[in-house]
Amino acid sequence: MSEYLLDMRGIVKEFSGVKALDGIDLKVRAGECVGLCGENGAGKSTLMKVLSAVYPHGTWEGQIFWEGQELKARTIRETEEAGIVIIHQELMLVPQLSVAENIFMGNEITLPGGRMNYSAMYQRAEELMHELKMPDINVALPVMHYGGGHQQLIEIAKALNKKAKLLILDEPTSSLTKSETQILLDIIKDLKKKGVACVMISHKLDEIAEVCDTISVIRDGTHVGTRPMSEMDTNEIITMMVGREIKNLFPREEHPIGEVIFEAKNVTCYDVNNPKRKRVDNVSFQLRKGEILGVAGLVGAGRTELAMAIFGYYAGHHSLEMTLEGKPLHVNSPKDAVEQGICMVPEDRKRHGIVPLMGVGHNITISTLPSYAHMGRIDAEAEMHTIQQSIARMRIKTATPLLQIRGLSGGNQQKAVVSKMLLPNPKVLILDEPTRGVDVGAKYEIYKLMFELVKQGLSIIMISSELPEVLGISDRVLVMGEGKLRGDFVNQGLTQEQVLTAALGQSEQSLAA
Amino acid sequence: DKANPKIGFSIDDLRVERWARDRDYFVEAAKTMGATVSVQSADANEQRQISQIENLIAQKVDVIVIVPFNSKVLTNVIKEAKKAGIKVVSYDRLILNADVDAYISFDNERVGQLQAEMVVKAQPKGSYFMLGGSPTDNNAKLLREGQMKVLKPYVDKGDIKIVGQQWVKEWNPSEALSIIENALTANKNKIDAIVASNDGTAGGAIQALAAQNLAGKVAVSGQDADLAACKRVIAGTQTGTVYKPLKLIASEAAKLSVQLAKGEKPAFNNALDNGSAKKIDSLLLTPTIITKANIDTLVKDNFYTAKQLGL
Amino acid sequence: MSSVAKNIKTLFGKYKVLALGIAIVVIWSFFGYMTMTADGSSFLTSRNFSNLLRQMAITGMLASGMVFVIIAGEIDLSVGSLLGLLGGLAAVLDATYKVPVAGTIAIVCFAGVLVGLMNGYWVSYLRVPSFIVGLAGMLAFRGILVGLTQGSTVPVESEGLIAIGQAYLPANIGYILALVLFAVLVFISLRTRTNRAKYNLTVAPMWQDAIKLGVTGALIFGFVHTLESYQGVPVPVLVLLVVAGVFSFMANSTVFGRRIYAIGSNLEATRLSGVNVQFIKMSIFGIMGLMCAFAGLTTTARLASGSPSAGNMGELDAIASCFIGGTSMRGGAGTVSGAMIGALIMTSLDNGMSMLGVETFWQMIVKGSILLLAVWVDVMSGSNER
Amino acid sequence: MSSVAKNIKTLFGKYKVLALGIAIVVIWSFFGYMTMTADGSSFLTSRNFSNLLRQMAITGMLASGMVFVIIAGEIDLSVGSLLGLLGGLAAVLDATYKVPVAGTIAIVCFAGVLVGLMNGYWVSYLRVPSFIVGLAGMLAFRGILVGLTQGSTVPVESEGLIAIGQAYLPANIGYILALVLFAVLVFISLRTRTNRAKYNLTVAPMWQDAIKLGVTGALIFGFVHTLESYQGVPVPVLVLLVVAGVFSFMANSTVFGRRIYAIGSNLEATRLSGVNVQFIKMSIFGIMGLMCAFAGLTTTARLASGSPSAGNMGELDAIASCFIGGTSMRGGAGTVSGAMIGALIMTSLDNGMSMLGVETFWQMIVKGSILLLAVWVDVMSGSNER
Ligand SMILES: Nc1ncnc2c1ncn2[C@@H]1O[C@H](COP(=O)(O)OP(=O)(O)OP(=O)(O)O)[C@@H](O)[C@H]1O
Ligand SMILES: Nc1ncnc2c1ncn2[C@@H]1O[C@H](COP(=O)(O)OP(=O)(O)OP(=O)(O)O)[C@@H](O)[C@H]1O
Ligand SMILES: O[C@@H]1[C@@H](O)[C@H](O)OC[C@H]1O
Ligand SMILES: [Mg+2]
Ligand SMILES: [Mg+2]
Repeated sequence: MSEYLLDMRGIVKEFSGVKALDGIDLKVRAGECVGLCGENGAGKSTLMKVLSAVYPHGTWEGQIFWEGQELKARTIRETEEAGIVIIHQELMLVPQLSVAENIFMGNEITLPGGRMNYSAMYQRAEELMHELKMPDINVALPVMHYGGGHQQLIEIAKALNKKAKLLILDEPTSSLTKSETQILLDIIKDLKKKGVACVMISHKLDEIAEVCDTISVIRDGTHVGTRPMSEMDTNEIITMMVGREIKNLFPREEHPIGEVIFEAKNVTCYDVNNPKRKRVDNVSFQLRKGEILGVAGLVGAGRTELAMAIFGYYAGHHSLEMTLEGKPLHVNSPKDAVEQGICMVPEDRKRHGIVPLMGVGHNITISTLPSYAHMGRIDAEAEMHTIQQSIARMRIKTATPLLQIRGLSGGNQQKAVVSKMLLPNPKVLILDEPTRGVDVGAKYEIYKLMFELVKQGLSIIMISSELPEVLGISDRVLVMGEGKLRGDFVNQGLTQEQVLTAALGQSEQSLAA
Repeated sequence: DKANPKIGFSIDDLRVERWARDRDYFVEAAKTMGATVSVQSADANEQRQISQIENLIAQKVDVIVIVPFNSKVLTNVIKEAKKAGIKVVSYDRLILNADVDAYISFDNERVGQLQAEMVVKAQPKGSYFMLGGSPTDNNAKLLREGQMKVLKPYVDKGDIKIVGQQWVKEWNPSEALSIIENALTANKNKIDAIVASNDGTAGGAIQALAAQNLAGKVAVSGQDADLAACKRVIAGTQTGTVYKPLKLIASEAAKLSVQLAKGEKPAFNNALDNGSAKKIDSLLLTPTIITKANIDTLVKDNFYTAKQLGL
Repeated sequence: MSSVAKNIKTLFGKYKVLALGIAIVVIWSFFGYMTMTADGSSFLTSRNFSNLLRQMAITGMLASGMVFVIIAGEIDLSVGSLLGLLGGLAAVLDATYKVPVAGTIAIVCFAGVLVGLMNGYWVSYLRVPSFIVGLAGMLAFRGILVGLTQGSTVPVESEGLIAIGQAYLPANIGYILALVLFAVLVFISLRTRTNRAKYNLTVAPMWQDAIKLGVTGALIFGFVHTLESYQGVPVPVLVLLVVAGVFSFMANSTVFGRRIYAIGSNLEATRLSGVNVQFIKMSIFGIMGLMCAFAGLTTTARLASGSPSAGNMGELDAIASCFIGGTSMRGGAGTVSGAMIGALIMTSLDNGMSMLGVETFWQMIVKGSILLLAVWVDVMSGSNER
Repeated sequence: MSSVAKNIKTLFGKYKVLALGIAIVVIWSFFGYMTMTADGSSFLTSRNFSNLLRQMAITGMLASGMVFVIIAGEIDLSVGSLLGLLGGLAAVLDATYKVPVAGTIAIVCFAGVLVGLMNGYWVSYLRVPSFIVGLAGMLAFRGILVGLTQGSTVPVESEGLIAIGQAYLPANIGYILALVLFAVLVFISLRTRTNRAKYNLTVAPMWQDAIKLGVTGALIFGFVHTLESYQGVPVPVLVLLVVAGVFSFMANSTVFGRRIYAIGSNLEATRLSGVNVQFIKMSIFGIMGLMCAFAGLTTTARLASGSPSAGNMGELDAIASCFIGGTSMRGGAGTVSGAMIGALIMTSLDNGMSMLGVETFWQMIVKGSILLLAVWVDVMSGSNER
């Protein structure tokens, strides 16, 4: 019986001739939390999919030893029974089914005759909700009624409900706010106490540093190194990941800020499912030329709705007034918005960002297609020229521009979506969680790009749940809470505490009272 | 009340020209005799026909006249009708295994014979192609039986060689067209006669012949005296069609129904066995072969105006 | 707030069936008025009610299987032909091979499940789109049927088989069944209450459940009474009711049922939750096959013979019923009861228009338009949204 | 490595059409062998080749519209009935109202586009699932047709109209057209080379393009030669070829075409990229309507009369062709050329089997099985994966 709970040796995984994993090793002791780090496309998710038999035994080379025996799982069931539980990078919930049904999906509590024992499942689900400090989630409601953040926590509850010996978390905090993240990290810690091992994948190195005992870094599908956390700091991790040193995570550059170029007045959005509930409540703000305007807030604050409304995409009932360069601006569809110089990189990449069956290149040019066309006929070469420029500029990691974008890693997909939205040369660019699931190196590039753009006179609205990022990049910070605008700060000596207090706003005072 | 009875008329498929005409004549005749008619079209679907007959029963009509899409499937529903004291008339196609009160028709087997006869008359020797009706339509088989009755002796004698036979789904003309195109190709155009089971399919066949400049050289039969078909007969591209004086059968049927309703005894000229307990009183009308020679019969019968036929 | 939202949702759920109910009422009163004569309306008679139900039985059976196929995000275009084939098989077994009724039924049902599973295997294991598998089956099964019957109609001898489609339950049995059903409902609602209490979940006030039960009881009684006042409960209608009942239960309260919804709503997620999605999908088609067997037997019984054209286009009616009944085109949402009402609406239109002797082509146009409008309204009401 | 992957991919792309080509060869040689007689095989004659193409023309026209509908993630079940309706309209205009041919064609095409756009409006603006809209149209259009023709077959008078379906191009015109086409291809490939050079993208070696052109040229010539050595290029075939050519171009190298693929693959993302997805979807159905008009005119011309049952089930053949041709059921992927070959396969089966005088029911069974196998192979080859 080896000292390791898990011992993966020389894992090799190919996708249509492209080696995503090239002989990777990974070892995990019981009760140990291993941080798995690497750039976008390094192969982290793929490695975990190999481990959890999403890619069944036989579709990859190498060996997996689990509690000393070789594991040759062909179905996810087998790995779960062995005690390997994974939380995937992309949300994996069934929108139509209730929270409880989702939590128990695959191992329902039953009565004789395969009947669902709802009472029992509701009760257990509510317990879990309390553990995760989300008491007012209604476990009988369909999941689709809850926001990205909440859904992520439900996903976690689902995993916790299984008897895990090894819990794999693939970027679990990407849609969580500070406080929610903290809840999760605490849970991981006492899981460790209970002897449960974890593999944590995250691009937020401070979180890694907080919970992980060992760091394992991979690059381009190869194993770079494994070292105890105690011996290293985040900067060293970054160097190992990127292969070069990045001194300042937020490459702030001075840039001139001009007159007000864009203004939104009295933005109000009503919930799609429940027309009485305001998800954005009478928000007004201004944006100056060459300004980076950060929008902070808790999940469910309504920032995405705000952005969607401005971009002419909000599904539910809503009302707003806008002016661009002094002239009143009317937007009824994303088309209007793009044509009039407003572009947006949406929050939900999979649902709203990529066109999966199309090549990376064609994804990039989809918004600006007519500009390469004469009388509707596309000048393929002119288009390809632009594509190659964009790919080079954003350092998008892809075999060829023709490769279907669904084959790219999350981060690289994000870069492609950003390049798409830059090609129309917008005056205002809205970025909703632009660095969600993006590695430090790529983040750094995106930040540099943002400054480059504002220097050219573009104005940027950046919605982000990562306060350090907001504070590190923005010239001005809007803070939203429960759909209301709770603060509008110039970003000088602004602290996370100030922002959080503002975000919690009344609710906190009422707590005080 | 007995003076002006309610008649239900359940028709196989009003999307077929032939039946549309039957309806018009029947309704007209019935009106003059003071009866009211409720017409139903089953669109070539036995399920629907049964439902519609049930509905007629529910409407408490006095007589139900039925053109069965499928003559073997109405046993149960007719039982119901009789239970409800309703008289049942089988129209054009004999309903089998059911206690119907009367049958009036040009029977399909006879029609088949006539079709074969007109072709043989035009082409006593040579290669024949059998272009059948819908493979799921019972009448298509009856027609084929009639045709074979006539052809068999010639085939045995060796005068006639049957070089191929196909069934046309849903009596669909375009399908008939392709089938004949292929038959001609397969037989290097050596086809002397096509025994087509109705005018629609004959039309398709003749287009295929036209493409080979064979239209008029090859004998083609038909049935129903569709307008398009009559024009072809006049043009000489179709040998002939079997004309069933629809006005006659329709008005006779109307008369017969009203008499049944009033409890009178209609005049029959035959009694046929339909597999049920008793023999069925029948009124069999003889269909006539229409060729270029006697096409004017149609005008005399007011089936078409001379203008319609372009005479 | 949590319970409020819950109520809203349940209300919406009801609202939809309500809307369908209203549609029925409108349609019926329209035809009732149009067919009004001296001695009352011939549409609104217990007899025609019985006709209606018997006429919808076959579509209803297909629809109650189809609804799961569609919820799972698939479609099955072969059911019409399969119905025909199995019906034909029944006739041949009975007429040609003189197999006893029980045997015939058993064999046909077995064959149905088998063929269904085969379809399902192609769809879920060999990953051929169900649309194709259906199309192929539509052709092949019809072909086999024509070959089997040599294109001619095979009359059925044994009364027992015919009874499946024609017979009525002996008088007043209906009332007894109604009572039993009602008793069961009462028992269930009581147990639910105690259960929720046991897990200290909120329990609805007694009077609420009481009213609910009252209304349901009234409906059941009215239903049975109407049938009894004609000739009693027709056998095929009873079969349909049982099927619908069982399937509704399956959909709402069994693991299998819930997983069907899960698959239709997010296959990938369900698979990654360790559910054997392929097996479930295959089973759904198996069930569809069984329903084809039921429908086929009923058809053959009603026709007292197996016909090569039986069930032609049957798939379209079944599918239309599901959609009119608010099943989501994209899968993941839908109810058996909805599909049943959908079938009832379709049949009512056929029945009513044929009573009025409306011209065929008008009937087609009207049915087409109604179908379109029904689904449109459903989409508007957002219930069908995704 | 990048170029390797590129080659692999392009190879796979080709491989698919290749596979279909192989299928054709197999089928043809089979029938060729079976119909072998003393004086050669009657299947493999220039005459039957001409028959084949004329018989596939109508399905081909429908398929070349349908392929876009399916790529966009929708389906249109109404095309069969719409074909019938428009064909009937043509006949009525010609026979009853004595409208000159040009006028008839114009009106019918206009009507087709209009009805198509209407379908599209229901689908993309009123968000009714296309399956429903199609089902409704299938019923309604057929109904209108029956009403229009009173269920009778309307014979067509004017030769001009009939020519659309039956005439051939005068001898040797075919060769000229072939030459023109070839010239165009040469020009294009040259321009592409210069263009790529201009943007300093890698330019393939001259000899490669040369070979490509050589092969294509040979194929074109062989094709035309076969037709010329019978009676020349049939008009409907010419129409089909032009349509297919234009549509392929549209699919691969126009903004509109590219966006159809985008919509089919991820509608929301496309909309958020600032594309007016609803309008595009509607237009696709408009195009489908136009194709129905073409097909309707051809049908009426071929039969020299408008029949109320024309186009029955036509939608199924069209859809089947698309899927055999490797169009993805879930949208986002597919080619016009594929659909054409699909149609050719279907027609070859009909044609060959009816030549062999195979029993109708066998024909159904075989067609069903082939359809299933074809798509299955396609799925296996992974090209259809999602
Ligand atoms: N289904 C697939 N088909 C083809 N290539 C794939 C597929 N999935 C992943 N890849 C490739 O494998 C490599 C690793 O992808 P993976 O998702 O594991 O990266 P990652 O480390 O999780 O990146 P991120 O941090 O962005 O999630 C990437 O280059 C990607 O292009
Ligand atoms: N009631 C809801 N119904 C559907 N989707 C919701 C609901 N609430 C939130 N969402 C979605 O969840 C995500 C987060 O919620 P929301 O946009 O309200 O907060 P946010 O401030 O944008 O938080 P985030 O940081 O997750 O973007 C968004 O994609 C939003 O559309
Ligand atoms: O008159 C014909 C009828 O007898 C046959 O049964 O169906 C087709 C019709 O043309
Ligand atoms: Mg990943
Ligand atoms: Mg958001």
